[in-house]
Amino acid sequence: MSISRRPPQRHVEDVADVLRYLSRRNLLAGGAAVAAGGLLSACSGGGGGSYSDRNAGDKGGSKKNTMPLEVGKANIPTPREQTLIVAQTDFTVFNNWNSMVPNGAPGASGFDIFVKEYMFYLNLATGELMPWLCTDYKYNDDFTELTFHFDPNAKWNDGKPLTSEDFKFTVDLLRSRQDLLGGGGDLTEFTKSVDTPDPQTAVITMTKPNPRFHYGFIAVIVGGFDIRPKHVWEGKDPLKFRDNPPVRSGPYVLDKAIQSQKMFVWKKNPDYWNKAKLDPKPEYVVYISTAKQADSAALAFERAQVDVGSIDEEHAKALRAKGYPALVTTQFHDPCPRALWLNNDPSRGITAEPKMHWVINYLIDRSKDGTNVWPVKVPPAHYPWADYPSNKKWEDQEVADKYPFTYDPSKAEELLDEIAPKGANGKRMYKGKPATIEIITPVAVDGAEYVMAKLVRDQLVKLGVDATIRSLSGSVHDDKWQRGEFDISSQWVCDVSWDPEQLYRNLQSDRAVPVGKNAVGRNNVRLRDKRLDELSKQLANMDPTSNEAKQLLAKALEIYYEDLPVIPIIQTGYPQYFNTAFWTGWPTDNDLYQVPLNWWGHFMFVIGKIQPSGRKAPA
Amino acid sequence: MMTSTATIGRVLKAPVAVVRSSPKLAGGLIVLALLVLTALSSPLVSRAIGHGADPVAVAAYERWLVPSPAHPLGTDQLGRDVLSMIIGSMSTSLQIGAIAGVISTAIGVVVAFLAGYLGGWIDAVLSTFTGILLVIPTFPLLIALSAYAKEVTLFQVGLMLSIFSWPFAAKIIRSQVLSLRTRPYVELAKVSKAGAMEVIVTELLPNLAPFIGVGFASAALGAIFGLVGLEVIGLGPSGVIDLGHIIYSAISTGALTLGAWPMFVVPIALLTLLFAALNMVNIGLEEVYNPRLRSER
Amino acid sequence: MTSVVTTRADDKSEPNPTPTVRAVGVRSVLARHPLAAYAVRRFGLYLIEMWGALTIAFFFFRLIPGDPIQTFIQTLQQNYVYNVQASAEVIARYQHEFGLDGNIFVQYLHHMKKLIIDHDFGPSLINYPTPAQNVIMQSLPWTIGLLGISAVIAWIVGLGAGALAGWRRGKAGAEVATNLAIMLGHVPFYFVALILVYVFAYSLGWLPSRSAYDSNIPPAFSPQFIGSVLQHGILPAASIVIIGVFNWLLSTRMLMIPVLGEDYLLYAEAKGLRPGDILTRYALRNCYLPQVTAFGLSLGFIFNGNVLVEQLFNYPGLGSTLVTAIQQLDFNTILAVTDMAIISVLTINLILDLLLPFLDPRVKYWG
Amino acid sequence: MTDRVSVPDDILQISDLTVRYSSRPGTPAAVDGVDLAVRRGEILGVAGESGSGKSTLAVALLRLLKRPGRVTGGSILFRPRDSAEVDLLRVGDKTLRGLRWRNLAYLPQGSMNSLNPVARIRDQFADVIVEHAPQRRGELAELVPRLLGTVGLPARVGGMYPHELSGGMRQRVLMAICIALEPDLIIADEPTTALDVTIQRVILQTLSDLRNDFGVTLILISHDMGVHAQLADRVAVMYEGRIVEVGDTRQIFKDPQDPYTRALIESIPTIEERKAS
Repeated sequence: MSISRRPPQRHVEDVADVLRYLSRRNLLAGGAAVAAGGLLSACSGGGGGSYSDRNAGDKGGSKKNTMPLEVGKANIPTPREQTLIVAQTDFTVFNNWNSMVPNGAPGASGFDIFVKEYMFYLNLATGELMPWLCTDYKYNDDFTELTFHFDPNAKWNDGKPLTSEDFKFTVDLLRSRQDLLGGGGDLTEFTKSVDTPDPQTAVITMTKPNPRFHYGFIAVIVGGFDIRPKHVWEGKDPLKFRDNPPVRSGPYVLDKAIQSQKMFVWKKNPDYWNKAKLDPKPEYVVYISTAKQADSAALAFERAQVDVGSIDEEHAKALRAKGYPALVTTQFHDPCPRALWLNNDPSRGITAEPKMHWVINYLIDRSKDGTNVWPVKVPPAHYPWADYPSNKKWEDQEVADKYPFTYDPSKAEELLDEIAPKGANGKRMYKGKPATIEIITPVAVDGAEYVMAKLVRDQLVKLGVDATIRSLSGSVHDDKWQRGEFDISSQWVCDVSWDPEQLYRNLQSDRAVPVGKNAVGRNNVRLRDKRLDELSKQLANMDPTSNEAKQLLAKALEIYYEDLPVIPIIQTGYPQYFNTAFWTGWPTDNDLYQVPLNWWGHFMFVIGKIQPSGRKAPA
Repeated sequence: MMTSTATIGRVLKAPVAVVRSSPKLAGGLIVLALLVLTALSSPLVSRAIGHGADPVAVAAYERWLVPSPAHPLGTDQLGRDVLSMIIGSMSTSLQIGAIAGVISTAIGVVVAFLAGYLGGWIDAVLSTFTGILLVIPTFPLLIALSAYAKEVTLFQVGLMLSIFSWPFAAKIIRSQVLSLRTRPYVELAKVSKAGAMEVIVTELLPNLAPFIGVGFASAALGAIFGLVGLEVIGLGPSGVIDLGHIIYSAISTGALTLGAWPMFVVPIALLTLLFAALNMVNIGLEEVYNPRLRSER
Repeated sequence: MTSVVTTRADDKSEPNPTPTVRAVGVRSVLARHPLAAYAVRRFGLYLIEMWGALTIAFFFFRLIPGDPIQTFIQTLQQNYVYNVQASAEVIARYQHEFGLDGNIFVQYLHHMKKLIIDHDFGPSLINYPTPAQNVIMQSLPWTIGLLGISAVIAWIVGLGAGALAGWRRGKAGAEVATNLAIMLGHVPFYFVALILVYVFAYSLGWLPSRSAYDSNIPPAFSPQFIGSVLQHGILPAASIVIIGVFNWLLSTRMLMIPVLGEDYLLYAEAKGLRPGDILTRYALRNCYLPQVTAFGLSLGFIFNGNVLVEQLFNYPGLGSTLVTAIQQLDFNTILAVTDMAIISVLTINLILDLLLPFLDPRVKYWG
Repeated sequence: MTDRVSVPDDILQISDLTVRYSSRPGTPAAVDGVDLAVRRGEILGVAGESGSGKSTLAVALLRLLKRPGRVTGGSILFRPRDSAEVDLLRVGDKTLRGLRWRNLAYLPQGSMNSLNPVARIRDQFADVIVEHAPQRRGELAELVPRLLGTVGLPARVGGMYPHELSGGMRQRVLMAICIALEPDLIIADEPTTALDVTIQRVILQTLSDLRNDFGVTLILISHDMGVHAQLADRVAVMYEGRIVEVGDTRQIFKDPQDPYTRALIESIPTIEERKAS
């Protein structure tokens, strides 16, 4: 697999290249939504990806800013005007920030955002690479040595300087513990040793050349390489050490964690080392658990007791319809369309039959799914990737027209009569046995993916196929999904983050393991199609944008449509909500200066940019 | 068993007199009958609203429609008609209450007779066991059980709930069996070498009828209480859509602040009515057995 | 069942309802002081019940399918902490640490030993490596505060209301209250909580609907803090109290009515005592005893409902901890919460039963 | 037959007292137009078979009638020695309560359990004394044993509970409570019933001593003519709610005027030698 040798530019990273590398090293977040592609298109393509439901509320057009804003008293221990309040998940841990301890650190509590800092940040919205703890990185000419230069005035929040020693300590700590994720992956494979000639310089001698090794130290999605302070962690057992209060280099430090309020209060670090580049206005940032009652959560947003989150699309639509003045909805677009994965292993009976895949495809009512099932109005999906401008080049209208995705139960019945005629009792028989289809989904009952699958199941039952649907808890579903013990799994397809070859390579026959064996995320639907294998092997060594690759991709798409191992249903719209009562300057659809997600490290820069609205808090 | 026809006659005739004598019991039964009727009318209602199509199917209609003649109680977050959903789930709740009530009463009666009638160490063991189940908080056990009974049928839910509601019935019936056992006519029957079973059926059962009724009512109450409790915090078994489930979806989607108040208020009103009716039956029966408890007319 | 014989308040069948003292087969050794005999017997029953309850709870949770460590490692994988390949060795270590190794009986003995001897439930999963008992210690005071106080208030007010309803039987006020209690007595109190929170917290906005206190008051025994805790506690407590009062009203009224016909009440009236004194010192004192035992039994029931109330109000009590623990399959914390509830409910019942002779002189214990 | 015109020093003047148990017309009244005067310091016996209305009369006098019984007519004038004359039927609850036990006391039947089962004997003294004579609260420790002594009971009885006492002891405690506040009038309803003969003698002796020592007026209601013979100064005979004859005890036993009284006297199985009046 040849890597096009382009000298790495210093400051603007080839974002696409970074993504391809990370996805191949499966360093990307596991099942979590991958934001990369979507944001690219949203900013570069202008209004392309925006689904924000600006005008319609189901009660007629929205009257802009006509509703008076009565602000409620927020239940926080800090002055309201100087505090940013973010509503997040249900926190359970309040006395430990050592994420290497199982359940040890509260995720999305603010710690990963503005207390932890990373060496480099890749702003996926603008494509700009921001050196932060480090000033720059340099390879030797044959890419077997990587040098990082650290910012001389970088300091930990307890005043001690942040040096290359801390970096070396962290790398060695992870390398020595194979069971920790960071340790098992690139660090072990490519790092031979780390030297620190001076406090600002760290040199990694590598086992084998890799021009993209530095990508591992850039914060791309959610987080990045977390340097631990040596003077705090040295000699501690990482699996038991209670890191409280957490010492890192970020602009905020822990003020207090209140378990009975499920609340984290962070305050500004007075002698933050990088005030020149980042001096956030909020004196305090408070992360609280969203109320379990949707009414209470929505009211908290309406009364401006929360600045970020805590409201869902229905309530936002209602507020817009009432002309609520302080609601900013930033459409965040997920690159993974919702989809049904169909098992191709012969042992699964009728589902392995390719024609059956088209029967199921004809039973999917995408317009109903897109309008009535998904919280936000979203378009149907014809290709197994997100409909971003950057993905337009993979679409092939000519092939697509030969395989239209239409909702046509009668056609489905015709096809079904061919492969599984009705038996005496009106039940469909396939190879002598009654045709049964077991649908599973990791999503809770009444969740969108569950409901879409249930609609298909109801149609199948109407046609005489014995179909069942079961919502399984995360781990139980994952167990069946990896072992192929399912006929259909209703979830999402995230394989294509860069080019369709990623999907085809994942479906190669050599990766298909028998049902019952753990597929470890490779070809879970056990597709074995020689023609696709052949094409995929050729495409792997080709620059996807070359026209030679184009014919191969078209042929591969055609085979994909014939087999339909995974059926895309709709695009996935995830809106983010901001309240402008106390803070303005949020990233919006038209001005997406940074990733709008409040649990990503990059949100630190959003906090750096927002301004107080000057509103006085109620007594 | 020549006396059986006479006893059966007596057993049947008694209820009619009993009901007429206590307004609370009559009131409770009337309300229960009304609720059962509404539940039975669910096919009619869904045909009236759905005009042939299934009004409770997902995305049958637009989402969050305001109550209108076509949809008297509007639609929910998945575009299902709320009225037909509520009435449909009404029958589910009643069935679960009935199943759990019957099973728990059956177990309760058996345990009560074994303990109360035979006495001795059997009584000690059984009543201690019942005592434990009555005292210890059984909700955590119920939550854990339901977390693993994802896809369940109605009967399984009823069975699951009855595990924790039979002690209510057992306790009430046992205390009565104890007091009846020492009554003269029971002694007389025992002396006439009648078998234990015969004594139980001919002498004890008819007199315990009101208390078995009370046991059933409180067991059914306990079961529905348990199930609705689970569902209101979203841990209910997923295969079953009953009133508690609708309340949960109303809470989790914030229906009230969206203005869709029927989805929240109507199920609560119906369940309150159900609980009130069961309670009136419960107390009515107790007053029948203990007339002095009745307030002066 | 306690072997206490009290005046059969509601049984007027015997001609002369004077309290009967039954001395039946008292064992000779303990014959001389029946109270000690009863205390020993009741304590024995308490231990048996405790052992039975703890065993039921343990085996119940263990027999439920689903392997906590496997689930746990899966969640870790998603939090980018753990590497799939390396998990075999890690699972074994956690298996041991959480006491999940060996067959179920070994685990049971292990659990019991640690529970009884060093009062340790083992590490919790939701806040590893904090031991489970420390995790629940955080939320225990809140539950005891909310549940304990509202249960007692409900009992006292309910007894008073029941006595009045019985005393003024037939008059308008009493009948309305009684019928209302009959109608609503068995409504689950989290229904009441739902209605209260929607009326008072959301639409009227008078009372807070979340958390246990206002966090801008430093948690200390200052009047503002206690005021804030009370203000936040009103709605959750109100739902427990309202339904509690209805139930206690009904049961007390039922106990009260037969006592009202007694001769000593007529005599008290002849003595010209104040009606209030007659109601409390003559009527209530003679019929409230069964309510003391009933209070003990009701605690388990109230704890059940309390789990829901705490969920609705985001109240940081044992209930919320329990639900979180169950969602993350944290066996040790689940057992800690359940066992804590079992121990407290059974102990309170024991204390109440032992108090009986001091509350009513007629109570005698038979062998 | 009406009694002679009431003399000012009569303690109680009952005129045309009627009590009914059900409002349906035609049912006989339990007490049907009774007129009776009670002299201060005398022991007036009220005799009659059970069901003659004598207990109803007693309860009516004490205004303790419970539903469905109701006083439908007449008046009861009561002249306590230390306060104004008052009609017991029409006086307000508060003043009636003021009179109770200080002026008008009640000695219930021996068979009833009139003592509060959950309170110690001394508390049953204390509550009435504290209620009506709070200033004497201090003397309680000394007063209770003395009162028990007057009825021949040891001081330790004060610490016991009613169910620890025998029937006779309970009756004597009731008597002791009766005289705790030295009332003007005691209405005793079947004080000796359901007690064995030896205890009856003690009870009657104590009653007679009470009258002699404390000058208490006593209305003694009993179906046992022997009791009247031994204790009563005058006897009123009741039959079906009406007083058929009132007279000195000797005259009633020696020369009964009314046929019913005569039948009643003759029905007494053994006639002892009458005590010289």
